[in-house]
Amino acid sequence: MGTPVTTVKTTYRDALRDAIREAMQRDDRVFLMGEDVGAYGGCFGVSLGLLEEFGPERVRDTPLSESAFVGAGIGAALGGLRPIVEVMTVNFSLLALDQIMNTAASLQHMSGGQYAVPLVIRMTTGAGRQLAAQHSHSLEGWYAHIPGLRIVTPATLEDARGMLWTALQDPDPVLVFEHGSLYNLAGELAEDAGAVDIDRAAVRRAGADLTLITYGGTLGRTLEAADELAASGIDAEVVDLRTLRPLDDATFLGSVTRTHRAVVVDEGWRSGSLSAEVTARITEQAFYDLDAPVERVCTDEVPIPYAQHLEEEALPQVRDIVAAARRTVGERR
Amino acid sequence: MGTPVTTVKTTYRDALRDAIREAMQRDDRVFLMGEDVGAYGGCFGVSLGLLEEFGPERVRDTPLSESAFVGAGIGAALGGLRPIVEVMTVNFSLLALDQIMNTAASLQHMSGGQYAVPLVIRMTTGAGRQLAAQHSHSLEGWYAHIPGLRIVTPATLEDARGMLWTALQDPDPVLVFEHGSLYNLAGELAEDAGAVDIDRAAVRRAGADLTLITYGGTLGRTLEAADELAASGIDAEVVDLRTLRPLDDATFLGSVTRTHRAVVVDEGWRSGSLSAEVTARITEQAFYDLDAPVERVCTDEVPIPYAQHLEEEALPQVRDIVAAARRTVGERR
Amino acid sequence: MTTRRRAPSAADVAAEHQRDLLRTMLRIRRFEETCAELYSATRIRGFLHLYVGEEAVATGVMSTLEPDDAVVSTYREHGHALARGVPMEELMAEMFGRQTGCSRGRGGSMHLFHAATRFVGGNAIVGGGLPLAVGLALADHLAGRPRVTVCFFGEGAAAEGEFHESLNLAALWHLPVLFVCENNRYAMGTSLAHEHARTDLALRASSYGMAAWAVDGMDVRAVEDSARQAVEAIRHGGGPHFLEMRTYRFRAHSMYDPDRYRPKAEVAEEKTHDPVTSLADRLRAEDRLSDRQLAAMEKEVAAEIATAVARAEAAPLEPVEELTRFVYSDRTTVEVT
Amino acid sequence: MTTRRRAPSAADVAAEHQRDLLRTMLRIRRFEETCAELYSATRIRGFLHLYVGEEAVATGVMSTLEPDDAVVSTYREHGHALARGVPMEELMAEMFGRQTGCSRGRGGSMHLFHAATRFVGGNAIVGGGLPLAVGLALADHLAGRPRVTVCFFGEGAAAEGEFHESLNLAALWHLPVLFVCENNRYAMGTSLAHEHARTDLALRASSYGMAAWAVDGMDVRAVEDSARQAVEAIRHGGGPHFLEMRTYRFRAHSMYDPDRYRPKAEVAEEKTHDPVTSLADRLRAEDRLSDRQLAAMEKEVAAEIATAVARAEAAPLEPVEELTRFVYSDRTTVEVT
Ligand SMILES: Cc1ncc(C[n+]2csc(CCOP(=O)(O)OP(=O)(O)O)c2C)c(N)n1
Ligand SMILES: Cc1ncc(C[n+]2csc(CCOP(=O)(O)OP(=O)(O)O)c2C)c(N)n1
Ligand SMILES: [Mg+2]
Ligand SMILES: [Mg+2]
Repeated sequence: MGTPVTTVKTTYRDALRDAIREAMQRDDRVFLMGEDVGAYGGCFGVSLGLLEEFGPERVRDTPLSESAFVGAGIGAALGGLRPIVEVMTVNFSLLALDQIMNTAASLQHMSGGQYAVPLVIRMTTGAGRQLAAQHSHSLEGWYAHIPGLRIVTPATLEDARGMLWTALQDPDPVLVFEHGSLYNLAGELAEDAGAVDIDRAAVRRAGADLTLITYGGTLGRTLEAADELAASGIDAEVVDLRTLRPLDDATFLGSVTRTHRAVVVDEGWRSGSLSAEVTARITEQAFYDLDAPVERVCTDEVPIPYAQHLEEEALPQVRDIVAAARRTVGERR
Repeated sequence: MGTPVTTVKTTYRDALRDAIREAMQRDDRVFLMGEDVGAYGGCFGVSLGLLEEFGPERVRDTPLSESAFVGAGIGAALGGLRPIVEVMTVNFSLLALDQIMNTAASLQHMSGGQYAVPLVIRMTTGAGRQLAAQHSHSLEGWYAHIPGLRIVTPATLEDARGMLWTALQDPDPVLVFEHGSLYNLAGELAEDAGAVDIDRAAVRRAGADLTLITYGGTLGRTLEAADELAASGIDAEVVDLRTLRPLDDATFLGSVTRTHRAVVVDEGWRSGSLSAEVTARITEQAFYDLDAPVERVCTDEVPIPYAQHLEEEALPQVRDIVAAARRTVGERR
Repeated sequence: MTTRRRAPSAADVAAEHQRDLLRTMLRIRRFEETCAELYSATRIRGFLHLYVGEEAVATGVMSTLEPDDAVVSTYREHGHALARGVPMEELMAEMFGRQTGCSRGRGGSMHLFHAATRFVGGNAIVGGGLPLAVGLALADHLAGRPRVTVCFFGEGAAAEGEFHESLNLAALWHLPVLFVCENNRYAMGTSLAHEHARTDLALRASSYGMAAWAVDGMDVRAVEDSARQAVEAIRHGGGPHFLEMRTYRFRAHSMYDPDRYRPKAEVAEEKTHDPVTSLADRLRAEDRLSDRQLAAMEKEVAAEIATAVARAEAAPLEPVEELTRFVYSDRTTVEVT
Repeated sequence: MTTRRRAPSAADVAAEHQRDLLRTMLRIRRFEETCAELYSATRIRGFLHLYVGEEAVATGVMSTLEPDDAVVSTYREHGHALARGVPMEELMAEMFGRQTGCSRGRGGSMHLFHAATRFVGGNAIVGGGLPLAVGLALADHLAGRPRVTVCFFGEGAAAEGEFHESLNLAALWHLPVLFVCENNRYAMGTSLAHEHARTDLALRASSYGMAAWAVDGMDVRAVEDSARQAVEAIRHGGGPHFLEMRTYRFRAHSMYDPDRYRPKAEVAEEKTHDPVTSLADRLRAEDRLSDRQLAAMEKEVAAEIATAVARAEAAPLEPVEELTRFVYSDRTTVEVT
C-alpha cells in the first residue's frame, strides 16, 4: 500500500483552525468575520490565535448583528473576496435567515447568472451539552431545503480539516455545520491532510445486513451502534451523508439496494427532518428492493430541555439505533 | 337532511375578513396588528374597512419591523390579549423567525408550562402570480418542522371563514397560511358558517384507486386532476391535510390503506418539503399496504422565476399530478 | 475622426450636462408611463412599483458615480437602473420576462441586475440591500480600491433592524458607502409619522456618527450637488455618508394599490413640484433649453422606448429546459486542490 | 397578631430599606459564588453566566417595582430573578435540573421563569427579549392597566436590529416599558468600542424620543433613584424610558471563558468599586449597619443557600415520560364554539 502515512495527533477544533489558517495563507481574498472570532478566539476556541497571526482586518470581530454581518459577507463575496462568516450557533442564524435564503441562495438565479455568491458560513449546531432550548437546535437538515445552498456537515477529523478549502473554491454559498459535541474529538490525522470533496457521501463501515444512514453529530453513535449490532451478528453498513444538499443519493441507494433495509439516524426533530427526505427517496427509488419499511431514529419533537436526563431522552441514543436496526432486520418476510 | 342551508356568495378574502371581524366583535382581547393592515386595508385587501370599524388601537399599523411586531404579538399574548399578527408574506417572516422559533414555539416548554403563547400569525404564502424569487416561497411545510407551533392552511371558503376563531381559542401559537392565489376564490358559503376544527384532515373527494394528498394552494389543481383522472376511469381520493402540524396521519393513512397507492402534491420545493414527511409516514406505517412507491409532485428546486412560462414550469400543474397518478396506478404487480 | 471645431465653452458643457439630466429624467418618466400601460395590457405582470415623481434622486446621484462604483437598489428601481446606464432594451425585455432581459427573465421589475454597470439589483426585501452594500464596501476597503457603493432604500426601510445594524457596521468600520434614503413619506399606506417615533431621518443617521443631511429630492441640482460632495468625501476616506432625499411618489405604491390613504390635495400639491417639468422650466428660463430641443428629446426618448418594446416583444423566451440553470454555478464537482 | 409597639421612625425605615438592598445584593453574590463552585463540581451544567459585580442594577431597579409589573431578562439573570423575589429554592433546583425548579428543570440557568412574580424569563437570544417587553407593555396599554414592564439587556444587545425596532415601536406607541441597558463594556470578548460606532447608549436611545440617561450602575442608591423616577413617570403615562447602567462584570463572560481580552489591571481597578462592599461600607459609615448585623446577614444568607442546595439535591427529577409535556398545552382538540 505504498509509503506509510505520517500522522499527527489533533482534534476537530484544531483541524478546523488549521484549515482556516491554511486558507488565509494560501488566498489573500479569504478573511474570517463574526462575533468574537478575534479577541475572544471564537466562542468555541476555533479561531484562537488567528487574530494575532493575521491581524484585525482579516480576523474581524463584529458587533451582535447577525443579519448585517452575514449580509456583509454576501456583499464582500460579490466584491471579489472569499469571506468565511462565523455565526456562533445555528440558533442565532435565524436572525440572518432572510439574508441567507432571500439573498445568498437566490441571487445568482434571480440575476440570470450574473451574481454568484462564493461565501462560506460556518456555524455550530446540535444538542448534547445541556445548553437548553435556544442553543441546541439541529437545523442543518432543515437548511438543506433551500435551493442555491450547499450544506456540509464534517463529522470526522479529515472532513473538519478538508472541507473548508473545497467550500471556498465553490462559486456558490456553502454552509458548514460543526456539531458542538465534536470540537473535542481527538485522533490521528495524516500530516499532509488537505482538501476533500464536498459532493459525495462516504461509507464509513461496510456491512451486508442493513444500512444505517446518518451525518454530523450522530455518526459516532451510529458507528457504536453498528459495533453493538456486530456483536450480535448483525452486519450494518454505515453511510455518512457528509453533504446534505445536494444529497448524494447514489451512495445510500446503492447501499440499500444491496442490504434491502435502512435506518436513518438524524438529530433533527423527526417531522420534516432530513431523515424524511432520505426515507422518501429510498421509497421512490428503491421501493422494490426494500425488505422492510425504512425506520427513522430522530430527536423527539420538543425544544431541547436543560436537565441531562431529559435531554438524553430527547436525543437519538445508541440503544435507539440498535433497537430500530433490530426491528428492521427482524422483519424478514 | 334537515332544512336546506341558506348560502351567500363570498370570496376567500371576504371570508377571512368576516372571520377577523367576528372575532373582534366577540372578544375584546382580539386585535389585529401588522404592516398596512389599517389605512391601506391589508396588502391583499383582507382587512379593508376594519380600521374604520374598530379604530387604530385594535387595528394597528406597524412600522416595517417584522421581528419587533411579531415579538410584540408574543408579548401581548403573554399579557392576556389574543393578537392576530399579520406578516404580509411568508418571505418576510424570515425576519421574524427568531421570535417565532426561539420564543413563541419554545416558551411554554422552556418555562416548564408557565407561559403558553396564544398567538395567531397570518401570512400569505405561495407562488403563481409572477412575483419572483422573494415573494413566492411556499414555506408552510417547512414551518411544520417546528415543535410548539400549529400550522394551518385554509384551502376552502369554509376554512377561510372558520379556522381563525378556533385558532384564537388555541392556547398555543397558530400560524395561518393563506395562499395568495386563493384570495379571489369565489363561491357559496353557508350563511351561518362559523368555526371549524383545526385538527383533522378532510377527504375532499372520495375515491378507490389511489389517494392524492395535498393542502393549501394546490388543492384546486389536485381536484382538477382527480376529475381528469375520473374521465379516464381512475377514481382518485383527495385528502386535504388542512393542518400541517400536528399532522393528522390517521386520515391519509386510512385512505392509503384502502387505495394502496398515493401521490403527494406539495407546492414546497421537493427536497425536505412536507411531502417528504408524508411519504416517510406512509412508508413507515403502511408499507405493507402499498402496491406502488409513493410519488411526489412538488415545485422544482429553484428560486421562483418571474417569467410566466418558467414559473409555470416550476410549479406543480394538473398535468404533472395526472401523470404521477397514472404512473402510480399503472404499476400494479 | 478628428475634425477641427470650436472647443465647447464651460457654459456649453454645463448646459449640455443639465440637458443630460433632463434627458435621463425624461427617459425614466416615459419608460415608466409605458410600463404602466403595458401592465394594464397585461404584457407586464407581477408587482410593478413606479418611481414617477422621484426621478431627480436617481438621476442626480448616478451622475456623480464612476463606472466601477456599485449600486444597490430596491424593488422601485427602474429609475436607478436607467440612470445608472443599464440599457433600456434589456430592462424592457426583463419586464416582458424575455431571455434578453437584464436578468434573463427571471427577475422582472423587482429584480433588475446588470453586472456590466455594477448594478447589484433589485431587492424586494425592504432593508435587505443595506447589509449587501456594507459588504461590497468592505471588499473595496480590504482590497484598497477607491470605490464607492451607493445604497438606495425608502424611509420605511429605516425602521427595519437591518438599517440599524448596517449603519452601525458601516460607521464602525468607516466603510465607503453612500446611504441614500428616498423619503417619499409613505411606506405603502403607512405615513412617516406612523413609521418612526422621530421622523428626522438624517438626524437618526448622524447618531451613528456619519455625515448626514436632508436634501430637496425634487430638485435634481440639489441632489447632484449633495451627492457629489458625499461621494467625493467617501472616495477620499471620509467614511459612510447618508443623504435623506425628500421626495414624493406621484403614483400609487404599486399597480395593485388603490391609493386610499393619502389626501388627494396632498398628491395634487406635490405634483406641482414635478422634478422633470421644473428642471425643464428652469432650463428654459435660463435659456439652456429651447422648445425645439425639448421636443427632439421627447421624440428621441419615445423612439428609444418604442424600439425597446418592439425588441422585447420579439425577443425569445428562455427555454423551460433552462429553468434550473443558475440555481448553482456550472460545475460538476469542485476540484479538490 | 396586633401588639402595641413603638412605630418605627422614618429614619429606621430608611435604614432598614438600605439593609434590605444590601441583603438582596449579598444573596445574589453568595448564591452565584455557590453556583460557580457547584459548576466546578459538575452539579450544575450547561452555560452559566455570572452577574458578580452587577448586583446593584437588579437590586436597585426591582426595589421600585410593584408585584404586577413584569420583568423580561436575559441569560445573565440570577440576580434579576432573586431581586424580583423568585424563591431561591426554586432557582437552585432549576440549576440542578430538578422538577421543583422554577422551570421544572427544562430551562436551567439561562431560562429561569416565574409566573407568580411575573418574571418572564431568561432569554438566551441576545436582544430577543426586547420585542417581548414591548408586547407586554402593549397589552397593558390596551387593557388600560397602570403597569410597567422592565426589560434588561446588555450593551452588546443594543447593536442588534431588534433593539432598534423595539425602541422605535415603544416610543412610537408611547408604551410603558423601562429599558435597562446593563452596560458592562463587553459583549463576551468584544469591547464597547468594537460594538458601537457611537458608544453613548443613552444618547442613542434618546434619539428615539424617549427619556434616557446614564447611571452609575455600581451604586445601588443611584440605580434605585433613577429607576424610581423612570418607573413613576412611565406609570403615569410618560411613555418608555431608557436607563444606561454603567457597570462591570467581575467574572468571565461564562464559565467557559478564559477571559483573555480584558487587561488584568482594568478588572482589578473595577473590583475596587464593588457594589456590595461599597454599600456595606457606606452603611457602616452612616451608622446604619453594625458588624454584628452584617455577620447575621451573611449567616442568614448562607443558611438560605445551604437549604436551597440541600433541597435541590434531594428534589426529584421530572420523569422522562414527561419529556414532551408543555410542548403544547394540555388539550385534545380545541373546542369548536
Ligand atoms: C421585509 C419586508 N417587509 C414588507 C415588505 C412589503 N413592502 C414592500 S414595499 C413596502 C413599503 C416600503 O416603504 P419604503 O421603504 O418607504 O419604500 P417606498 O416603497 O416608499 O419606495 C412594503 C411594506 C417587503 N417587501 N419586505
Ligand atoms: C443573537 C445572539 N447572538 C449571539 C449570542 C452569543 N452571546 C451570548 S451572550 C453574548 C454577549 C452579549 O453581550 P451583552 O449584550 O453586552 O450582555 P452581557 O453578556 O455583557 O451581559 C453573545 C455574543 C446570543 N446568545 N444570541
Ligand atoms: Mg417610502
Ligand atoms: Mg455587556
